[in-house]
Amino acid sequence: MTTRTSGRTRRASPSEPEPEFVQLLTPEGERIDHPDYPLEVSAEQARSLYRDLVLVRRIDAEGTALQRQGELGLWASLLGQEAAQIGSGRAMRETDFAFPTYREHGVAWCRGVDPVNLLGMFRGVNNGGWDPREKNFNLYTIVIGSQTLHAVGYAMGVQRDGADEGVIAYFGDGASSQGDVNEAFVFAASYNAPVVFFCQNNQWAISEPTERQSRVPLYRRAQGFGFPGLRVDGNDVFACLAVTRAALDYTRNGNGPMLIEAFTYRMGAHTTSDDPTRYRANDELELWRARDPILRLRRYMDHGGLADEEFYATVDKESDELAARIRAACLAMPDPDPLSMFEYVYTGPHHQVAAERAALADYLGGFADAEHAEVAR
Amino acid sequence: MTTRTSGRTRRASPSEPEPEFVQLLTPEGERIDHPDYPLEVSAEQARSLYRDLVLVRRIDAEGTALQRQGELGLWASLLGQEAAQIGSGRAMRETDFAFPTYREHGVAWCRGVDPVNLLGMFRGVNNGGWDPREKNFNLYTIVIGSQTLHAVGYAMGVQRDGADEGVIAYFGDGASSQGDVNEAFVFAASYNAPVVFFCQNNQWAISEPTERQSRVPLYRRAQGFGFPGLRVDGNDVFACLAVTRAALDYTRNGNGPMLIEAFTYRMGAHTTSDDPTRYRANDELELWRARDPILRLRRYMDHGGLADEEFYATVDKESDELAARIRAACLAMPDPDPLSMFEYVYTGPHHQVAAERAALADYLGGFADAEHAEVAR
Amino acid sequence: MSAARDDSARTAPVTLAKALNLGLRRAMEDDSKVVLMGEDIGRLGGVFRVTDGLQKDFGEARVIDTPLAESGVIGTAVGLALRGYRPVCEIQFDGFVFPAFDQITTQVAKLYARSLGKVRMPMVIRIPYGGGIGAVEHHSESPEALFAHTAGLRIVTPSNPVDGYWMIQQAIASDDPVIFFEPKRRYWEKAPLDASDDAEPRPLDRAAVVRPGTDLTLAAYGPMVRTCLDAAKAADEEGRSIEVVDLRTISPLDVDTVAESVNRTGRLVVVHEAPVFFGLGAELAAQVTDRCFYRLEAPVGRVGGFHTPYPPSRMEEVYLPDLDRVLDAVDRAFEH
Amino acid sequence: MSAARDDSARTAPVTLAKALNLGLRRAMEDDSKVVLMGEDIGRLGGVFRVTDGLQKDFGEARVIDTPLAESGVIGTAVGLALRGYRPVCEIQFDGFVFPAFDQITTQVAKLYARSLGKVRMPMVIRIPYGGGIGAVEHHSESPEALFAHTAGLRIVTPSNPVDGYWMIQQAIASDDPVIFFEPKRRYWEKAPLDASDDAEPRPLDRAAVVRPGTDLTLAAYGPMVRTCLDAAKAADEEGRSIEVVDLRTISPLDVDTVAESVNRTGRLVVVHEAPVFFGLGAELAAQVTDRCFYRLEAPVGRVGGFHTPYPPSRMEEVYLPDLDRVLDAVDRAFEH
Ligand SMILES: Cc1ncc(C[n+]2csc(CCOP(=O)(O)OP(=O)(O)O)c2C)c(N)n1
Ligand SMILES: Cc1ncc(C[n+]2csc(CCOP(=O)(O)OP(=O)(O)O)c2C)c(N)n1
Ligand SMILES: [Mg+2]
Ligand SMILES: [Mg+2]
Repeated sequence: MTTRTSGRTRRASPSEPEPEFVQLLTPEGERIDHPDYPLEVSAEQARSLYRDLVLVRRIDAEGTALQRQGELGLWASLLGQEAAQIGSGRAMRETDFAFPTYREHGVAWCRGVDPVNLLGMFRGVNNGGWDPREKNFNLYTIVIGSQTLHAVGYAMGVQRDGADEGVIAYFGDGASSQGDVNEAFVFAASYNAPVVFFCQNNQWAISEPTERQSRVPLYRRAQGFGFPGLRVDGNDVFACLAVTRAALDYTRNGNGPMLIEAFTYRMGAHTTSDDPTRYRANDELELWRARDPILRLRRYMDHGGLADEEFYATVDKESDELAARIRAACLAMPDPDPLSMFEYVYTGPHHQVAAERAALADYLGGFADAEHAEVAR
Repeated sequence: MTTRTSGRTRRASPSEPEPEFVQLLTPEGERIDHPDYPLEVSAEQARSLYRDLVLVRRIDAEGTALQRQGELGLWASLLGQEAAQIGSGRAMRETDFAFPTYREHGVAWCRGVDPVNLLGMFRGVNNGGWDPREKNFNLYTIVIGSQTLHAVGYAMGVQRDGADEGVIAYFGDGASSQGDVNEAFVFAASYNAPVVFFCQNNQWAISEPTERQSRVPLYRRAQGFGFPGLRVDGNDVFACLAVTRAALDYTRNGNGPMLIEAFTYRMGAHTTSDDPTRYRANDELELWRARDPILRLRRYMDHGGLADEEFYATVDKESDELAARIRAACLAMPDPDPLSMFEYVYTGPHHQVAAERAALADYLGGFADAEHAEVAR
Repeated sequence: MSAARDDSARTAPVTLAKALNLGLRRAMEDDSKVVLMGEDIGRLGGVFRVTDGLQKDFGEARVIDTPLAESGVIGTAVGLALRGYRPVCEIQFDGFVFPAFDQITTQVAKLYARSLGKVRMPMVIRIPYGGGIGAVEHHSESPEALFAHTAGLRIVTPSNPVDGYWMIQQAIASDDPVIFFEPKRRYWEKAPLDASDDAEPRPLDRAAVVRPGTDLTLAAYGPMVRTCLDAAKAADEEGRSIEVVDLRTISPLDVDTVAESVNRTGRLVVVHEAPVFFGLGAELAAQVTDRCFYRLEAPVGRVGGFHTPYPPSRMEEVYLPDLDRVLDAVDRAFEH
Repeated sequence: MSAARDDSARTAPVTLAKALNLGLRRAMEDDSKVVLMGEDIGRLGGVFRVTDGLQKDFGEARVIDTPLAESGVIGTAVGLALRGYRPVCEIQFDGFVFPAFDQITTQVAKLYARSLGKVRMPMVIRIPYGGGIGAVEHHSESPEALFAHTAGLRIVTPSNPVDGYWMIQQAIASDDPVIFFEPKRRYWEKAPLDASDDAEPRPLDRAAVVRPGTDLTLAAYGPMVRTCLDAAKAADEEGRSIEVVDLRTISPLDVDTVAESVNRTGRLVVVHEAPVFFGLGAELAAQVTDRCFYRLEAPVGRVGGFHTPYPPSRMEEVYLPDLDRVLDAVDRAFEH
């Protein structure tokens, strides 16, 4: 296990040597100082981060449960990645803008997106249930890597507006292989765009380990494009917070892009459709269980006596209530009117869409009439 | 101007500091030793390299002339890049395989492809006039970056065959921005494929300077993908030869891919359709004229008395003859039979293609008949 | 010796997914140059398990898990083909083929022509396609028309396990690049498979009349063949005799078989999941109308997707042609 | 005040390239959110000089030379649009749009729907297209059908300078993404342009009857409109009165205008450079046949590219529809 050091060197695993990463909180819950990433965390802040971690884990568990019960078609679990998401999410200012993949439920939470809204696409009632500009949180993007270019373009807009805003592009270790992600690096570097590339290396892209994508740590990719990259302990919420905050400042100050690789682990299946027992060993899971992001914060808080039993009870209660609310809202989610699929294809009138809509309405109306006739008979 | 040093540090330009590059022959024709790239060049080898440089420059000039005279629709000149192409081309073994862009006439020459065959696509009689497997030289590829992936796949085949063969993927500075090229880096690194990525940084992608593509020297891109990269003086045929030979050995020995950035200059227009006066200054041209790849070799040979007047006269004569042969062959190139466009769409019988071919033959036959009737009348 | 060649397996019912797996296995046994490439096709066996067990049996050099980059998959496959291999690439879902669209359209399709016949591209690109499985965005697309417009590609799609087994082997044996669309919602449907060596599969470029009829022709392919067979059966009860053509090949399109049918029935309805606008139905309607101008008693009907993005799954039942939509189009053809 | 608004320039003859340039300039003057992006569009003014002088006048922040990556161009334009900009992207040549196919098909086209109307994508993607200029491979493609199959995009193409001037401005003003195909071989053809503010351009989603006639309708767009007008003139001398419809918009397709014409003439021939197979002609033939079933005296004729890759330029004259090929199809329509 890791031991307390005052320096910056932390190995991710005791057996296989890993490159340096920034860690501020060990798996055992010990605080470490890092010269480049000083962080003051008040007791209140620690509790608040803890609360977020617990709540998003609960949101996630509810998503999985709802899928199991047939209420969602699919769920992509963030289990194990809570610290990476809450740490980075909480580092953002309200005016910063985030571009998520399909797994950033924790970031959504930090942005203030109602978790209920995340369910829409997994339930199949919509493909994105919120207004990206309302909370500065883009819609989930499923085509791997696409959103990184959108983030860079958005950041180019921020530059043109002379705005003091930052942008985060989330992506996975697998995504790092996509042309789009590398083009995003090229464009961001070329225009010195204020964008933080936040890669959650959760060790797997479905069944493929990160080594299939890269033989060197992913954070080093940035060097090749001429901007800094660093690795952070992705299961350490303090480190993720400090590093992302610094990176956002760095980009907002006109220094151009930066890459953060959050070294973390996908504790669950890729999605509820996946069966990870086909491709990975249980002991890996055990190893990472010991690095659990919530556990270590709890240990830290316990050491320091930063919260009392009542606090934990309140958080548990709150998370139960949140889960219940999500569940109820999910079950109450109405199926969309089929004719609504014609609604947002074009912004203005469109004769073909209008004609097809009318024909379908007519056709469906025929059934309604038939049913009506049936009932009347 | 550069001065003689025994070390490896050579600056590309006296005014603006450039990163180190490997140089074995200064613009003044002085030989420098490099600890990592020892190279013995006999007088005969020097003459042979000189001959190649002069001949490909002449081939190129003839291409330009033929275009001016309307015999070609387009020509992409290699002027200024002769050393990069002859150096790397001559470094290859017969069994190695090259994947060119559309500008590698010098490499084609080294591979033994008849220059006449290069003209076909520029004249518009075909889209590629040679058998790639005959000389291990792929067809020209116009879609920027595509061929780098082909090269990696070919190298994966070499690995599977357990063959002692190397592969070179040529591409430009502009191409480095394409997703495909970066995916080629990913795949090559992931599979440790025996491929040398040879980037001719000729400072321009049509009207865009290399800085638009990258803010750091391009050879550094490789580091981010976990394999070595280096910059070589692309106007130094010795350095290009030595570095490419070493890189091919390195890859053939199972060490995985390597990136070479040949720092050179596109002395002419992008193609005959381009007007570089719209976007670049003349003094840049002057600067590079002083670094001419042929001039420096000539100076070196003159210093050392490596050739007599007769040799130079012979090379001049040979290049005149070559140009004349190319010209004659170009003019003699028949227009293709229009029906041949149906020939190589599918390898086997195809009813639709057959029907369209028959219909067109019939239609064209009608004109022939009409003309015939006209004449008979 | 593969399970499929085992005599006892001759007519065992297998799913389409399994039939494809058996066909791939047999092709790999028959030709050591056949290699499989794609995301998650190795240990996992692909998200639909079509390559299940193949990496275990043929090794990592022949069943290649690739980095997550579709252009990279197809682009490196081009190089492997140039080197004499016969790559069979899997695109995980229909909606993720687009990053590879450039390599397919400008390289794979054109290299044989570009090289004046010197270079062949014996490559298969397998794409699970279509909707009906309640999936999220990009997992239910039917992009076949986007490839059919490009010459140099062959595009085929089996509708059942037996065709799946043979067609995948024929596609691999073809020296032309083949885009092989697999109707994902039919992966789990079973049929008895005679995989013996003496079975004689239909040529890859031919459609099949899968149900004879006299009054109207339904032309469909892939997932919609079953739907049309069901519709034909229902129509039968109303006294209408409907012929069903399983197109099997989209490029080339076997218009001969359809026109021959229409010359008998006088009516044609084309059914596919893909959007109607610029879809296969348009091409087939244009060609059949040209050939059967005086025989057609009604304009060619087209049933397919609307001019909207594929909708969220809770709407897909309405979006996708079903028995009722097909019968509605049949009715309209008779009203003319 | 732009040159175009200058009174003296009211009816000066300008080339299509210049008209587009003037249209872009005016759009940039009218709305500071309009930004241009693409390879070599700045100092060079684009390889066809359509953006000539605009970087000089509007600066590098609004006329953006991009790295050499088409997916990057379109992908970052999506982000700029999300931020409130109206990006106008140039793809250098038709054959180089495919690296951006994924972004266009899965993002640009779908974001409005995905966001249930919350996010608009007011983006224009300009693509010089078509052959006839003696170019090398990939510089003469006509890929419009590959975009028309995808809902969410508008696809338009001007055939002349006047339309070019107005349509580019309408495209930029549209809140839907517009793929704007520019017939490159017509860039240098001139027409008088009335660029005054009181001119009333035709709506972007409507075709135009550009030559009235009574015996047959020729429908074409972009580069083929001129060819069809020439053919109509030649036919006139043979006593055949041919109506020519300039489709102008490919998606949506203005079938009303064509059907109205065919209801008068009874015959239709569709002409495009793009391959016939799965091309626009198929869709138009299917729809017009459906609407004018009892009025059509011959099947809809289709003239276009063959099922081959675009050939080397020394063969393109034969590949491309010309006056004779069009008249041949006209003859066949009358023989029926
Ligand atoms: C372009 C594209 N190809 C394939 C897929 C299918 N797919 C969905 S998630 C995934 C793995 C992604 O791995 P990673 O980027 O590491 O993110 P993670 O799921 O681990 O968070 C794949 C291959 C996709 N969504 N998009
Ligand atoms: C995908 C693609 N986009 C655009 C083009 C048009 N184009 C041809 S060459 C060129 C510049 C290439 O620059 P570079 O890679 O530096 O090679 P160079 O021409 O300088 O040798 C461009 C943009 C193309 N051929 N392919
Ligand atoms: Mg991952
Ligand atoms: Mg260049």
